[in-house]
Amino acid sequence: MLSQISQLLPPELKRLLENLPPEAKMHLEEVRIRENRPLEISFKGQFKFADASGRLLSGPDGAYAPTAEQCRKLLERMTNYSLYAMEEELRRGYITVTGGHRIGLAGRTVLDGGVVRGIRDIGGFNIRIAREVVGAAAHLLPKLLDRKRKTAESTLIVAPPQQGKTTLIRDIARSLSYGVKKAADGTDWPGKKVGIVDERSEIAACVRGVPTFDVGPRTDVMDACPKAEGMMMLLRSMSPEVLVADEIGRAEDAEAIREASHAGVAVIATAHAYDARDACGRPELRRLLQDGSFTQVVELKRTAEGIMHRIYGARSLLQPSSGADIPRMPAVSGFEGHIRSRPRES
Amino acid sequence: MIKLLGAALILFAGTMIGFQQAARIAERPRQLRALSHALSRLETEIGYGHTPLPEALTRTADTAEEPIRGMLRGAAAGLWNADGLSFRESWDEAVRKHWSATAMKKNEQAIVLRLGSTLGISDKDDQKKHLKLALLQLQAEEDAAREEQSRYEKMWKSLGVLIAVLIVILMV
Amino acid sequence: MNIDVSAIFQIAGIGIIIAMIHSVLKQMGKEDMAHWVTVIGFVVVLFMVVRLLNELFQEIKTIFLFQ
Amino acid sequence: MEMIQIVGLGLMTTVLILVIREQKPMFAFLLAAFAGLFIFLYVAGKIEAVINVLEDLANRSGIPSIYLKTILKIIGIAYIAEFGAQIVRDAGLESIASKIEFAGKVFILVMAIPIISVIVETVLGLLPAGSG
Repeated sequence: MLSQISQLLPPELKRLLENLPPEAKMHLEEVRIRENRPLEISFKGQFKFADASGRLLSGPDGAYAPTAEQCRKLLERMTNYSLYAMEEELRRGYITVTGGHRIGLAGRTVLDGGVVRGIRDIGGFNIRIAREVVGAAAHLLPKLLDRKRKTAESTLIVAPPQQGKTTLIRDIARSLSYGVKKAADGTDWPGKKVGIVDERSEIAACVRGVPTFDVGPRTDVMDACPKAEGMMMLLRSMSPEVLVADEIGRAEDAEAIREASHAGVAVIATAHAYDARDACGRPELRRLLQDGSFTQVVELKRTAEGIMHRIYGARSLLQPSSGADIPRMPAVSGFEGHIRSRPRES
Repeated sequence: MIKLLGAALILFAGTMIGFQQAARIAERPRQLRALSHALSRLETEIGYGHTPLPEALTRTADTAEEPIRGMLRGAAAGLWNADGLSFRESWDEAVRKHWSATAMKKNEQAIVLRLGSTLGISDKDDQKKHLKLALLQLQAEEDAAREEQSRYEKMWKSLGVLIAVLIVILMV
Repeated sequence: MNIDVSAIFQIAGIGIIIAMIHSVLKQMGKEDMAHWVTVIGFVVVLFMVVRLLNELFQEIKTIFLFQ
Repeated sequence: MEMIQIVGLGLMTTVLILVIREQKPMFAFLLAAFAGLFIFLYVAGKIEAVINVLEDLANRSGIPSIYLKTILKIIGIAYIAEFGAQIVRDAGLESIASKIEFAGKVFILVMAIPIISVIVETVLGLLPAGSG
């Protein structure tokens, strides 16, 4: 996994990254490169700086500062020497590279009639390393299955950034596509047709339309496609039973999800929000919960042991709550699910 | 006898040098035209196909003829080797390496090298602009080269023979 | 008599070739080059002529007893 | 047979000069000069024999060698002046040619002064002493 990233880096940074302590290398989550400023890396939820020989420092003093030349090379390599082919990505502010890793960009924006047309003079990079954690959804999965209708529950997964949402829904898609042998109640649960709308190429990490992550045998991926349109296209053409999408939130996304739920297709999507209540505060999400497009909400929280989840029913969440206490579904305990973070080198 | 042989040899060599120079001069507009074609193809790949540069280069190389093909191939190949070259470095290296095999001159090389420092690092419109500019400059060079060809091709052919004869006469 | 008749041909040959090179260069618009070629050819021939002249004068000096 | 050779050489050179004169008059001039020099040189070799005979005769008849030497010098000057004047005339510079000839004449005159004076003295000696 690291090799996919390191081949993008200029030689000096590559060497630095290879010399990191094994623990950091293993759990690397982010590499933050800022022109002429200290190199920062993040692993296991903590942030450190690194010096030229790969030693970790807690403060920025003495840390390695990538030069402008290196940043230029990095930009060239991660855009595959073709900035012009990345206009859409630049407008959004990040680039997804082979392996599903996402590189966020910061710099001076180019405006066109008040609309951001792209970024130039890019001076900051945030390389977020995507990890495929097979089995990440194992604990959550039984709660997503709707046995009566022989399909999955429409579920909204909310969490702040960096909590493993994408990793989770990738594994959900994979599990649903493979089917579950010996589910909690002892019965087999056959695989479903899964459609993934992968706007940022993060879920399936497609290279030329073919997923590089294992997303299951019955999964179709609409790569680099706007979510709303992608969902409609999949609905029309691929007849999915489950739709998976990442980071919804815009009005047209909601429209497409509503359309899908009318068609009887389960939708599993993620959204940025601090927690379930916060999600209810966002009008688009709230409306979706109200009209039953999502029947449950999963909240993720990262702790030292791993990623915990908590499940709420949509209806109970929407009851006007007066106090701080969130009403809970009877069947749901506290943060009971424990997703082991077991990275697999891909 | 030896004298005669030497004279014949000098004569032959001179004639050949003259013909080669003439061929070089005739080759130059042709190669310039080929280079223009390759660049406009590259422009299409970049402007309409949004093809990533390494792939656009290889595709363009496939349709081009030698020596331009080798140059474009070299530039594309340099990109993904382990040295972490930037595009400009890779392009410079490939151009300089393959330039001696072409009949083109320093002027064109400067145009092509300048293009190398802009390719791939800006948005589509900018890329197209740079390519257009390079094409325009190459077009001007080509016109000049054509005129030169009509003038100098014959000259070199006769000059080669004449100089050879002169040397022979002086040495007898 | 160490200079032989072929020298005459040589000079004539040089003259003709230089003339041709000159006209070719001139036609192609390289007047300055043509000019230089002519000058060089001229110097070469002049050198030959002067050498012969020197020889003649030496000969005459010895024959007609100028001492 | 040498005469034929010389004539052949002359004809051939003339043809070459005519050919070159069209393009490069300068080379034509040089060629003419060269051919002239060549022939002159050739002939000079022959003259040596004649001069040897003359010397021999002069020695036997007891004429002082100074006279013969002077005469030879005069002949030499005449040759050179003639040759130079011809070449220059070929190049079309008549005035220079005549100056060379003039210089030749003056030098011959200067050379001839001792001989003339001897002749004058001889003639005076021949005349009866008191006749004038």
